[in-house]
Order: sequence, then C-alpha cells, then structure tokens
Amino acid sequence: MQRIATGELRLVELSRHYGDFVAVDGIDLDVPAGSFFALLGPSGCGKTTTLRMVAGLEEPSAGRIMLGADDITNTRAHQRRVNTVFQSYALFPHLSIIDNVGFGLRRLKVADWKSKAMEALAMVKLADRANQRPRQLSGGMQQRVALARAIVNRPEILLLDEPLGALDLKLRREMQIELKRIQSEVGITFIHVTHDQEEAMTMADTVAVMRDGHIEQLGAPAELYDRPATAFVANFLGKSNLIPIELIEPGVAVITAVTPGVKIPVAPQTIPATISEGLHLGIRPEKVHLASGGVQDDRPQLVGQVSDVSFTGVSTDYLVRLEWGQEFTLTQPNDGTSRARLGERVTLTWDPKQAFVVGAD
Amino acid sequence: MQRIATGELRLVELSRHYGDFVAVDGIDLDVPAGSFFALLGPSGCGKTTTLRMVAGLEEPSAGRIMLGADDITNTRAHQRRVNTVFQSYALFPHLSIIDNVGFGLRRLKVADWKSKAMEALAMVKLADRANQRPRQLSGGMQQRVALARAIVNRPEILLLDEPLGALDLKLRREMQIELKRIQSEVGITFIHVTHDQEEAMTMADTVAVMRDGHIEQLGAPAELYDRPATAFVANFLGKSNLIPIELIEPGVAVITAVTPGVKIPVAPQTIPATISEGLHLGIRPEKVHLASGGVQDDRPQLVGQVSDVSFTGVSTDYLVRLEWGQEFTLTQPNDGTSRARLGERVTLTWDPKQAFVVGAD
Amino acid sequence: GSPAQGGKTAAPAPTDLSDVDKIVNWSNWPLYMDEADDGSYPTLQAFTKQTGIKVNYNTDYNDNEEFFAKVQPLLAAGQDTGRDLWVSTDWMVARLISLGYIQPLNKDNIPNAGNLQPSLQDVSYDPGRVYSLPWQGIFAGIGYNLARTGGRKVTSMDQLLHDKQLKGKVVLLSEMRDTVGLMLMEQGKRLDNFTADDFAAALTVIQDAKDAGQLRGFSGNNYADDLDKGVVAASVVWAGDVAQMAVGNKNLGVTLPDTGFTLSYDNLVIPAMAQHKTNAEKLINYYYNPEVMAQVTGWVNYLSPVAGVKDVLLKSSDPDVVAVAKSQLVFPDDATMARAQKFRALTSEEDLSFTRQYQALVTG
Amino acid sequence: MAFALPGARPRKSAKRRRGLFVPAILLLPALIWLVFFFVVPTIALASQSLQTGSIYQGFQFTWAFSNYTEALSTYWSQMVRSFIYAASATVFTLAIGFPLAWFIAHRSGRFKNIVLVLVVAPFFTNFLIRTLAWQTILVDGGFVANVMKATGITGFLNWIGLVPNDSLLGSPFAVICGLIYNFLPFMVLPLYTSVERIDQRYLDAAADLYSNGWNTFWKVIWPLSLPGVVAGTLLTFIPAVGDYINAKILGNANTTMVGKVIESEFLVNLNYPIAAALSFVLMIIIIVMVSAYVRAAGTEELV
Amino acid sequence: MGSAISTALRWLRKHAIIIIGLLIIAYIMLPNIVVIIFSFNQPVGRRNGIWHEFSFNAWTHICAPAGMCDAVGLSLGIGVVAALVATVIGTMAAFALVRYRFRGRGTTNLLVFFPMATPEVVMGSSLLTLFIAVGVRSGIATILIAHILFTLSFVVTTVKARVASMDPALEQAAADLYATPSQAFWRVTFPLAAPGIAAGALLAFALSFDDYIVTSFNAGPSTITFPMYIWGAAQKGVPVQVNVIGTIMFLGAIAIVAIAQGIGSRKSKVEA
Ligand SMILES: Nc1ncnc2c1ncn2[C@@H]1O[C@H](COP(=O)(O)OP(=O)(O)OP(=O)(O)O)[C@@H](O)[C@H]1O
Ligand SMILES: Nc1ncnc2c1ncn2[C@@H]1O[C@H](COP(=O)(O)OP(=O)(O)OP(=O)(O)O)[C@@H](O)[C@H]1O
Ligand SMILES: [Mg+2]
Ligand SMILES: [Mg+2]
Repeated sequence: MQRIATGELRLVELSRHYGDFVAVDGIDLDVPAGSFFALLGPSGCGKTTTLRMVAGLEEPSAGRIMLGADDITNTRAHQRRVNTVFQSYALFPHLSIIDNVGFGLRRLKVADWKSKAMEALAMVKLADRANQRPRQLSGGMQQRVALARAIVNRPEILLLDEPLGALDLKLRREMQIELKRIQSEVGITFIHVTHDQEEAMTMADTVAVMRDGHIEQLGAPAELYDRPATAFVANFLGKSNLIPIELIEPGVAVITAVTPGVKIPVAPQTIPATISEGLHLGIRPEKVHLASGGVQDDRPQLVGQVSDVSFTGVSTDYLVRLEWGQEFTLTQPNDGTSRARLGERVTLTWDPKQAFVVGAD
Repeated sequence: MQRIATGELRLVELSRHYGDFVAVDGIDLDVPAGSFFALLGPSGCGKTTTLRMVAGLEEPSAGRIMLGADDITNTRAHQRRVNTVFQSYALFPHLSIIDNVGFGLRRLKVADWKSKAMEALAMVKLADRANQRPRQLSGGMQQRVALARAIVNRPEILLLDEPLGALDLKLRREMQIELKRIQSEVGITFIHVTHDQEEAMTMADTVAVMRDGHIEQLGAPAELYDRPATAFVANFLGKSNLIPIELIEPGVAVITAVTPGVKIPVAPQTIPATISEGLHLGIRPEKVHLASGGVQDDRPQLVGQVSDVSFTGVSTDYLVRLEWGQEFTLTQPNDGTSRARLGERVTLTWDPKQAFVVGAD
Repeated sequence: GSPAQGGKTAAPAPTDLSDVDKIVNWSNWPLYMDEADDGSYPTLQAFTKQTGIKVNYNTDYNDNEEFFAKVQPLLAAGQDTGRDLWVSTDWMVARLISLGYIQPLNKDNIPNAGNLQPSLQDVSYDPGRVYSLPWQGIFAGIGYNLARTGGRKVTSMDQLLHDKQLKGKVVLLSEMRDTVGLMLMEQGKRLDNFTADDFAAALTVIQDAKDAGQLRGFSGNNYADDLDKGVVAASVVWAGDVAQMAVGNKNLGVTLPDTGFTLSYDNLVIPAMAQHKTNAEKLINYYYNPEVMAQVTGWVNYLSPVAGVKDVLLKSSDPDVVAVAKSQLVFPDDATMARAQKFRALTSEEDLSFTRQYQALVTG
Repeated sequence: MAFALPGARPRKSAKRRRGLFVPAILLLPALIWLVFFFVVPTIALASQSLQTGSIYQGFQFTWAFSNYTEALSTYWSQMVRSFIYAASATVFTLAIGFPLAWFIAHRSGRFKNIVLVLVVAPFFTNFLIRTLAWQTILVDGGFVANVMKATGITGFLNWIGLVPNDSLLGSPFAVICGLIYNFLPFMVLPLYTSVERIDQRYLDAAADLYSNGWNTFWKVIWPLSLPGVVAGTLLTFIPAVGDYINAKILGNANTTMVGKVIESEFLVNLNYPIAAALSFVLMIIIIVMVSAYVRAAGTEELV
Repeated sequence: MGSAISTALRWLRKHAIIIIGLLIIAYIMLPNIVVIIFSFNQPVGRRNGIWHEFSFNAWTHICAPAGMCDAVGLSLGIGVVAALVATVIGTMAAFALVRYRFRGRGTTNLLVFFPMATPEVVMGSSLLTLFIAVGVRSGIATILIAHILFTLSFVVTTVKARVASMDPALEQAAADLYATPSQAFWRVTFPLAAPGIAAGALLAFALSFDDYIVTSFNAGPSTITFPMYIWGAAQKGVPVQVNVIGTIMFLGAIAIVAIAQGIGSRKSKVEA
C-alpha cells in the first residue's frame, strides 16, 4: 500500500452540463502531486460535480482529466486510485462500520484489511462502534466513518467533500491535524471542499475559489485573503468593507460614494494594472482600528457612529455608520483594551498597505 | 398562521435508551417561550436524539415533555406545533421543491400555501428551483430547502439540527440574520443544534452544552465563554490554556505542573467556592498578550519559546512552549502590530480578571 | 375436497317446477350444438318458439372428471346443482347411476325415444335406457401426421408403441377406455368380456413403451392441436375430430385398426334434484326428432344415435351436408360397425381399480 | 435511571395499546380472508387426509396415517422431480429476471411503465394459448430448433439429459423453459420494486472504493435487493412446485410433476384422502423449505 | 483503430444492461408475437394451429364465437375487482407485517405462503365444499372470493419487499409536518411504495385473468370466464378470435399506460 504517490492532477477545459444547465464550465486546473488543495465556493457552484468527475462518477460533458501523464477521462471509477469522502456519506446501510471501512481494502485484496480498518476507525475515535450499523450512529459519527472509509485506502488522490462539516470545533481541529499528518506522511494529494474558511486557510497549500462553475481565483491562502482579485473573492473569503473610489493621483484616491469628496491615501502597489473602471477599495474588518488619539497624516481617516456591537468570544464586532450612510464592519480583539459603546462617534483608520483595490463585481 | 407563540418548552428527566446504551440521560430543561436556545455538544452526545423526542419522532424511555401547560409526552408528532430541520434533510424525493416546502402548509389547510412557500424559497434564495426535484440540487441547496420547509409553517417551536452546516460562510451569515429576524418577528421558540460556536454565541439567548447525554452547563453565551464551569466546557467552547495550579494565598496561586514553583496572581472572584482539589487556571488564547516591554507586578508572567506560528486570516496563532514543557496557545490579531518569529523567546501575560478557575475534568 | 357419502340409493327428486318456471338448464360440451354464424343456436331457438320453454344452454362440460368434481359435492349434499340436463360419457353415466346421482327418465314425456337406433337400446351400464339417452357418438382410432412420421401411415397400436421413428412423439388418450380398449383388441380380447388380467397385460405393453421413451404423453382433447401442428407425430385419437382437421391439413390421416376400435357415446342425463325435469324431458324428446337431430349432426359431424337422420341429410341441397351423410365416420356402414366395440360396464370396484392402475401409468 | 413520574406509567400502556391496535386493523381483512376461506377448508382437508373408504362406500375418519406413508412411497419420485424442476426454473428465472429488473428500474427511462406491462403481457393471452405458442416456436424443423441443432446446443442438452430425443419439445428442457417463461413476471416484479429503491449513491461509493461491476453487484446491489430476491424466488418457486401445466404441455410422459398427481388422484381416481394427504405433504415440505430459506436470507432483520 | 475498439467496448459496457434487457423482453414477447401473427390467420378447419392464409376476418368479427366476448368482459371485471380488493387488503397486511412487531407475526407471515403452496385443484374443491356447506350458491361472488384469496399472497409478498426497503425517515418528516397517519400514508408512503403496490396489483390481475382451475370449481353453472371459455373451446379447436383478444388486451394495456403517462407528464408540465 504505502506506495509513492504520483497524484498530480490536471483538469483541462473540464465541463459538465445537466440539460441546458452548466454546472461546471470549462475548468483548467493543475494540482501538484502531494499538495493540499482547497476548493471553496458558494452553494451550488459546482464543487461536488467537479469532484465527482475526478472520481469518475460523473462523465464530463467536455474536457479531459489527467493523472500524472495518463489521461484518465475514460478510466472507470474503480480503476482510479482516487477515493472520496461523500458529502452525503453514502455509507452502506447493510454493512457494519468495520465492513464499511474495510470495503476498499478488501477490493484491493489487502490481507490485513481488518487491522488497517480498525486503525482508521481508531483515528476517527470510533473503534468501539466497529460492529454497529450506520443507522445506529449519530450524524457526526457517520461522517467520521465516511472519512475513515476513504482515507484507509491511501489513494493517490483523496477527494474530501466537506468531510468535517458535521463535527464540533474541537473534533474538527483534531481531525484536521490527523488529515495534515497523513497527507504529509504518505504524500497523498488532497482536494478538499470546505465551507470552513479557517480550515481552508490553515490546511491548504493552494486555495481555489469557484463561482458559477468556473474558477474565480487561485493561489496561496494568504495571497487570496490579502489580495483578492475580485470583489466576489473579497466578500466570499472573510468579510470586507468595500468603498467605491476614484484615483485622483498616484497614492491618493477620492471616495465616490453618495457624498463624495473624502480623500484617502492608497498604497500604489495595491492598485491592479488591468482595471480602471468602477474601482473599490477593500479593507478587512480586523485591519481597521478605532483611532484613540490623533491619526498620522499619511493614514486614511473615516469618521462614523457605532450602530451595533456584538460579542463573539474571541473578539467584538462593531458596525460603524459612516457619514454617507455606508455601514463599516470592524473586529476588535477582546484583548482587554476598552470597547467602544453603542452610539459613540469614532474615527477609523488602517494601514494603506493592508487594503486592496478591486474592480466592480 | 401568525398566532402568538406559546412555545414554552420544559423537559423533565427526559431519557432515551437504545438497548443498554443511554443516549439521553435524564435531561431537565426550561426553554422560555420565544427564546433562541442553542444546544452544543460533541458528536454523539445526544443532541439529535433530544430534538427527535421533542418533535415526537422518538419515544422517550422516561421523563416528560411539557409545552406551555400541556404535557405533550403522549401527543403524536403530527399534532405538535413543532417543526424540525433534519440533520439529514429528509426531503421527499418524489415531490418537487415547492411541494416539499408547501407540504406542512397544505396539511394545515393554509389557502395560499403556494405563495407562502414561494416566499420561503425566496428567503433561502432558491425561488428559481421551485419545480426541480431534490436530487437535482446540490448539498447546500437541499439543506436550504429543508430549512424553508420547516420555517414556513411558523410553528411554536422550531428544532434546527445543524441547519446551516453545509452552507458557505457568507450564505450562513445571511441565513443567520434571516433566522434571527423571523424569530424576533414571530416569536417562535428556536432550539438550535450547531457546531459553529460563533453562530451559537451570536444568535442564542441561552446556550446549553451537552455531554454524554446530560447537560454540562447552561447560560448566556458570554457567561459560558468567560466563566466555564468545567474544563470540558472551557475546552469545548473555544480554545483554552489550562494550567494546573494550587492556591497558596488569596489572590495568589502557584503553578503545579512538572516543574512547579512559578507564582502567579489570580483574581479571587474567579475561584469557585465548591471545588478545592485539582484546580486549573484557564486563559483563552486571545486574552494572552506577548509582553513587549516590562510587565506590571500584579500581572502574571510566563516565559517560553515560540514553537509554531500560523496565519489564519483575521489573526495569527502562536504556540509557545513554556519552561515546563506545556504548550501555550495564543492568538494575536493581525492589526498591523509586529508578529513574533518562530524560535523567539517571549514573555506572556494577561489580565487575571479575564482568567478562570475550574476543577479537574 | 369433498367426502362423498354415496351408495346406491334412489336419486332424490324435488317438486318439479317445470310448469311454473318455463326454463331448462342444460350443460353441454362445447361445440356440440349446431351454431349459426352469429353464434346463436337455431335448433334451441326453434325449441323455445315451439314450447315457450327457455333453454339456459351452457358449454361448461369440458371434461367428465372435472365436471363430476364440480357437481359431486352438491349431489352428495343432496342439493340442486342448478342444472336440469347434462351430457356424460358412457362410463360416467354408469358411475352416476351407481351413486344415485341421476333420475330415471319419464319416457311418457319422450315419445321420440323410440327413434333411438336399435343397437343402442340396451347398454350394459343402463339396461333398457332407464336413465340415459345418447346424444352423440364417436370412434377412437389412430391418427398421424405424415410430416412427422416420415411419410408413413400408422395403422396399429404395435406400430404406434414401437416404431423408432415415432420415439418421443406419440400421444395416448388419457381416456382409459379408448387407449386400453384399442390395446386389448389388438391383443385379441373383446371389450365386452375381458378380464382383469387381460387389462393388466395391455397396460404392461404401454408401460414398456413409456419406459422406453416412446411416449410424449397422455392427453385429453389437446392432442388435436398437437397433431395438427406436428408437435406430435401420431396419437390415439377420436376419429371424427381428425377427419375434420384433415380437410385443412393434408398430412393428417386416421386409421380405424383392423383389430377393432372403440365406440363411445355421450348421453343425456337428468341429475338428482333437477328442478325442471319435465322441461328437460321435453327437450330430449325434441332432439330425438330426426329432422332436428339432422341439423345438429350436419353441423357437429358425429355419430347420430337417432334413426332416420341420414335420410334427412341426404335430402339436403347443400353438397357439404350431403358429404357428411356419406362419411364413414358419421354414418358407418355395417362392415365398419362390425369392428367397433363398446367397453363393457365395470363394477364400482373394477372401475376404481382399473382407473387407478391406468393413472399410475399416466402419472408415473 | 430516573424515577418514573406520575403520568409516565399510563403512557406506556397507552402506547402499547395503540401499537397493537393499528396492525390489528391493518391485518384484519386479510386475516378474515385467510382464516375463513383458507384455514377452515384446510382443516376439513386435514380431516379428509385421515379418512378411508371410497366414493361408492363413503369415507370414514379413521386416523389413517397410512395415507401419508402411501402417498409418499407411491409418489416420492414425482415429488423430487417437481422440486428439482422448480428449483432449476427458479435459479434461471432469477438469473434472467435480475438484469431485466435492473434494466426496468434504472435504464428504461420514460418507457419504464410500458416495459413493466410488457413483462406481464403473457398473462393477457391465455396460458393455454401462449404455451401452445411455445410449441409453435420450439416445434421440430422450426427456426429455433434448427438454430439450436446447428449450433450444437441440442446435442449438448441431449448429452446432459435435458433433451431425450432430437426434439426440443417433450423434454425436461422444454418444461423448465416453460416454467421460466411463465414465472418470470413473479420474479421480475418483486425484484423490480426492491431494485428500484437502491440509491445510486451506494453504487458510486462502491465504484469509488475499487469495486468492479462484479463486486459491486455481489457486495452492494445483491444484499440491498435481498427483500426482492426473497420475494421473487418464493413467488416463483412455490407455485412452480405445484405447477403441472407446463410439464403436461411441454414435457413428455416421464416428466409428470406432483401437481398432476394430486389432480389425478383427486379428479380421476376419486381417492380424496390420498389427494389430501399428498397436498399436505407438499405444503409442509414447501413451508419448511421456505422458513429455512427466509431465515437463512436474513431478510427479517434486513431493512 | 485500437481506440475505435476501446470506444466500441466502452459503448457496449455502458449499454450492456440495456441490450440484455431488450433481449429478455424479446424472449418474453416471442409467444405474443406468435399469437399476434396467428390472429391474422384464416385456418381451414376450426383449428388455428398452422398458418394457412392471411385474413382480417377474425379482426372484423371479433365477437363472432358465441359467448366469447361476454366471457372476456366477465374475466376483465373479475380481474379488476379481485386485483383491487386483494391489493388493498394485501397492502394493509404487508404494512402491518413489515412495520410492526407483534405476537403471531411469524405465524401470519407463514400463513400468507400457504395458499401459494396449495395445489389449485385442492384449493378449488376445498372452497367449493366450504361454499356448499354454508349454503352459498356458486357464481361471480364465489369466484371473486377465491381469486382474492389466491392473489392475496402474491400482493402481500410483493408489497412487503418494497416496504422493507423503504426509509422511515421520510414518514417521520411527514409526521413532523403535521401529516396525520393517513395523510402521511397517502402523500408520502404510498407514492414511495407505489411501484410495489402497482406490481402487486398487476400480478393479482394477471393471475385472476388467467386462472382456470380454481375458477371452474367455483363458477356455478352459468358463469363462464375467459379461461373457461378457452378451455372449453380447446376441446374442439380454439377460434382465431381468441388470438385477437390476446392481442387487443396486450396492446390495450400498453396504450392505457402510455396515455396515463402522457396525461401525467402534461399535468406536471401545466403545474410547472
Ligand atoms: N437507532 C439507534 N440505535 C442505537 N444507537 C443509536 C441510535 N440512534 C442514535 N444512537 C446513539 O445515540 C447517541 C446519540 O446520538 P445523537 O444522534 O443524538 O447524537 P448527536 O448529538 O446528534 O451527534 P452528532 O453531532 O454527531 O449528530 C450516539 O452514540 C448514537 O450512536
Ligand atoms: N443531477 C442533477 N441534475 C440537474 N442539476 C444538477 C444535478 N446535480 C447537480 N446539479 C446542479 O449543478 C449545480 C452544481 O451542483 P454541485 O452539487 O456541484 O454544487 P456544490 O458546489 O457541491 O454545492 P454545495 O456546496 O451546496 O454542495 C447545482 O446548481 C445543482 O443544482
Ligand atoms: Mg456539494
Ligand atoms: Mg445529530
């Protein structure tokens, strides 16, 4: 089993239609062998469909799928060294948990399938449920079985369709660590669909954001977060405050919202060369500070009134209504510094290098 | 439909056994009418089972269920003004989406069921899918249909079993706002199972943490977060650094880990009266600071070496190895302040009033 | 199942409703009645017109055994079967008489009974024709399909049972009296005085042929289709049927063996508890008019028990009908008749014993 | 465990009453039918099977268990033959019926209902007519017979003893063919209803876990369709054991099945006690086999 | 070249089940085709065994053979009523047997198999004896009772197979959405169990329409069903019109299904 992974995946112009509806629209993608690839995107954007095509469970309407040097577009599912953690689990109802987990190993004629399967079950903390049936387990337990069932085969590519969605935070973190460990030990290529952005950010080498069947942006997690290419990505990955702006001179922009006229500095390196129309300045809520004294001249300054305060544990979220009516979100860590009160007038500021500029959506 | 909710729910000694196995173990619970109640707990702790008993889908092994003044323990499921968003959706495969959503209304003989159902579908952004079948929708879409199907009936109690688990962050936030809006407008009692702690914290009036079939702690979100009663709750709700301590005089404790002897101040009001053995001091990662200059005398001080740095978007997580080997987690907001480097020696400190003391688990 | 509490007793007769209720319920074999193109029965309609008695004519008598099984529980329970008249084969009449299930005919109501052919007046199972009057008669012989016999005629039981060319394609009639009768005659026995040993000896020959795989099976009326299609090469047959089929299929032929062949009749009887006995007797009387019976014979082409029918038919203007009148199988000459034999009436013990022996052979 | 609160006790009993009431109502009509029209006559039949006598002398109840031994010793070979024919027919019907059921359930698209009707279509032409049609099809010198002879199939069947002569008709082969054909709907329809429920997701999961078609069938599809397989085999096997029409029309003099024997004991020999005893023996053997089979298949637990 | 072969192989693999399915359908249809062909035969005598010449005669004079059309009508009526009753009470029983655990369930399960295991002659005569003993006259009512009895087992077994593989979660969802048990049944359980119930009903109708032995015992003197008619006619030659009836029944069933489906799809389109 413990073979060296050759799981370099390439999708070429891959498409999938359902009747008139285009679920996946000509995706081109390179996933290097042994990498941890995260696929993000809103509900219904085609993530599951893409994974199913890679697994061989759905026939592409067009395009090709390459694994290493081989074109596997026509290879049948069971001949691909690819395993999937299904979004709906798809556990075999007639088999016990251990038989579910050992299913793939037995097909591969692995002699000690039982001990391997038990190990995998132990990893997901369900060793004591080995002889129960899927319907006797809770939702989260079933999801863990699905995870164990796929991972125990040590495939070249592991497709994970929200594999941890039904788990509580603590267990999810533990499982994340296990997944990372297996991935770096065995060198499996992971393609991971998740709605947990933190998960995507911390685990993945590369993140792709999908939208309506195509890939909107692809890159390292910090790059996507700090330099989103589009307003969609900016809004999808974490929260952003987007302010319509117009560049008036290098390094200075004027806000063009309802009441225009406020000039703010922008860092030249954040301005994309290709777009000139409908520019927006974006700032992440946690990059914004409540200015408690004077503000340096080369820093932007916006004045507003606190319209909402909400406590989220780690931090506190403020909603600040700016002069021209736009609501501005900011997050302040609960690090013991004083909190602003509802209705208070505050001045907001940020480091221009931490802002970004995108075109209109 | 728009009737005044009387949905005050009381569970009295409610239990459920599966053979020898006790899934729910004598729960006592009061949920005031119109409140938003969150049920948290690790996978398999009995959340779904509890909801199912409230819905009337599972027969309690013992105990009673009261709705307002009525004992509904023997009332049958269809006679309870209670609706459920099922963890596994349980959409009717033979009905179109609109018929799925309108199912309950038609049973209640609501004349304009179709327009009401369309409204609910619009709320979950699936109005254009009204005539499709469940199997034609993506996972997240199916979950939204399940949500619409339950909420459209405006029941006295709405049971939500991870209703937003398959949605991306952005959509989840929007749905949370919709749920909150409906709840405050119509005054439905919500009982919400979620693994998203932020969701529980921001939405719920009251949070209950379940463990192995019983309720471990119950209270307002901030209370549970800031003053967890047990190590389990402290660890389950967010991350905590727990240090074994011994009280040596009021206001001062000595750390009793492998190499003992470090004295640190504790706030007397954080020390629970009932426990004296196996005390632990808990500090949330975001309450810990990297001391960049001298530290005040009345503040605790711990020295260690940065063993891991990870970027999570909003903030950066550090793992600091303390002198006696314990790993200490801390979270620093990415607010532009300088980050510590891997291997650097740092001093940690916190406000003693923001720490808490719990017994051994 | 139906435990029969039988024994030879007088058949019970209820009050006759004939005068009040001008109907008669008749169960007959299918296609045993003249039929117009529209499916109506001309002679029956004429009868109703003449007498005002309505005839409920049912063709639900498909098989002696099966019909007996249907009515036996009712008769055993002393209940009305809902029928006033039906048509049973000779041996069944014998059984019905000995069980007391049928009523003596009131010959006063059947003056035409005198038209019965003299040779049929006295039969062993019903001396003096107290209970029954024949309806139609038929010969059993050997039929073959030249397309399957390799072009050769089959002329004897010996050939039928031993010709290798016919292996696996021979059918015998499940009607014991016809099949075993032919065998007995070939072995030189007479059907009116053979012994139990003779019977057993005849069976042995058939059993040997069966064990050798010569037989396709034992059949009721279905043999005819099989022979027609060539599914079966040769068979013990009812000669009239095959003669009719031969008109459409030139490969078919029928032999009446030189050693003898059986003649049997189906007979009109009135069951116990029949509610319209007099009406039934009037109906019998009506058909025993040669003019009426001639119409039936002209259509069904079987041996008529009523004297004078042939003359009526010969007078017909229809050449087909005249051809019927000249057929040896419908109106055999004396030479043919001399070779025909009737199976003797069996005692109840013999009946059961022979039947069971034969069935052991059939189902073995 | 917690103390039961007042009110908890009566709930239990109330539930139990409801729990019995509903199935009782649901079962009532069927039970009435079975008890009045089947169990009662069957008791009469049981009494008859222990009688002696004849139709001429009348029958008396004499605890004549000898009827059973006589029935068995006389007809054991027809009995064995019936079970062999029925079992082979059931196996073949299953082998043909499964792909057909799968085809109807998953691959026939919008023609599904029409194909279903096609499967039942034979019954719309009378059994006599359609069995006779089989004679036309298999007749010597016909197309089918010629093809099978030319390809050596007839020779092979002859060699294994299923065709005693060179003719397809009048052979155990034809009988089993007829049984397969006539009982196919009884196999296909229950199979179809079970197979139709199988979720595509399980097949996806199996393929994803390296199952080829064969393994997917045996490890996933087959166990999930067991309720249909059991129902179909029972609906085929049980009536096939008692069937004799096929043996009569398509077989030869040496292929008689036990149904025919019972019929002739009953109708021709008028030996009612033996016929009754034989029926009972048949019913009991079938029921014993069926119980063992259902238990072995484990469908009672299978959901 | 190689890729052409592999493409062909892939096509074959993908469509194998369709090809096999169609072959089996062809096998099932074979006798029906013979029946249809011979419905256009003009036999010489009364026997329609060998092909003679083509003719529409039987089609233009369908009801010419006396009593045949009446018999067909009667059999259709009995088949429909028997199938309906057997399906209703059989479905109820199947649900009870699958969904509930009660004492005597095993016995009831077995009892359902007994009628199937009973030789037809024995069942027919036993029923006749029973009817005589309680003084019921044979006729349509007794035929119906008998048909319901022997089709019941087939319905119960077929429906059970379906219900056993159904997910109770959906019925629970219905109950959660205020559906009373009967509404839950009609709106959710029934549509999901419908293929099983329909299959049971089809089998019941087919069995009833085709039964001869049990029927002939319990028919009484003047009731003649279609199989009884044919059995009688077979003694002296089955008329060609019987083939016409078989063909019409067969085509009629397909037409009914096709029309029903057409209406169904139009209805759903209108709703859309
Ligand atoms: N039908 C059943 N038979 C046996 N055990 C069961 C059954 N249903 C649930 N359980 C057990 O009861 C316990 C509680 O299950 P429950 O579904 O309530 O968990 P949960 O809190 O909803 O978990 P999750 O967050 O994973 O959905 C689990 O250990 C589960 O295995
Ligand atoms: N069998 C099908 N028939 C028709 N449309 C389908 C089918 N399967 C998927 N779709 C459509 O394709 C689109 C993409 O679906 P997919 O399941 O890939 O989404 P997803 O990205 O996985 O979403 P989610 O996060 O909600 O699971 C959806 O709009 C869905 O409605
Ligand atoms: Mg998905
Ligand atoms: Mg759960």
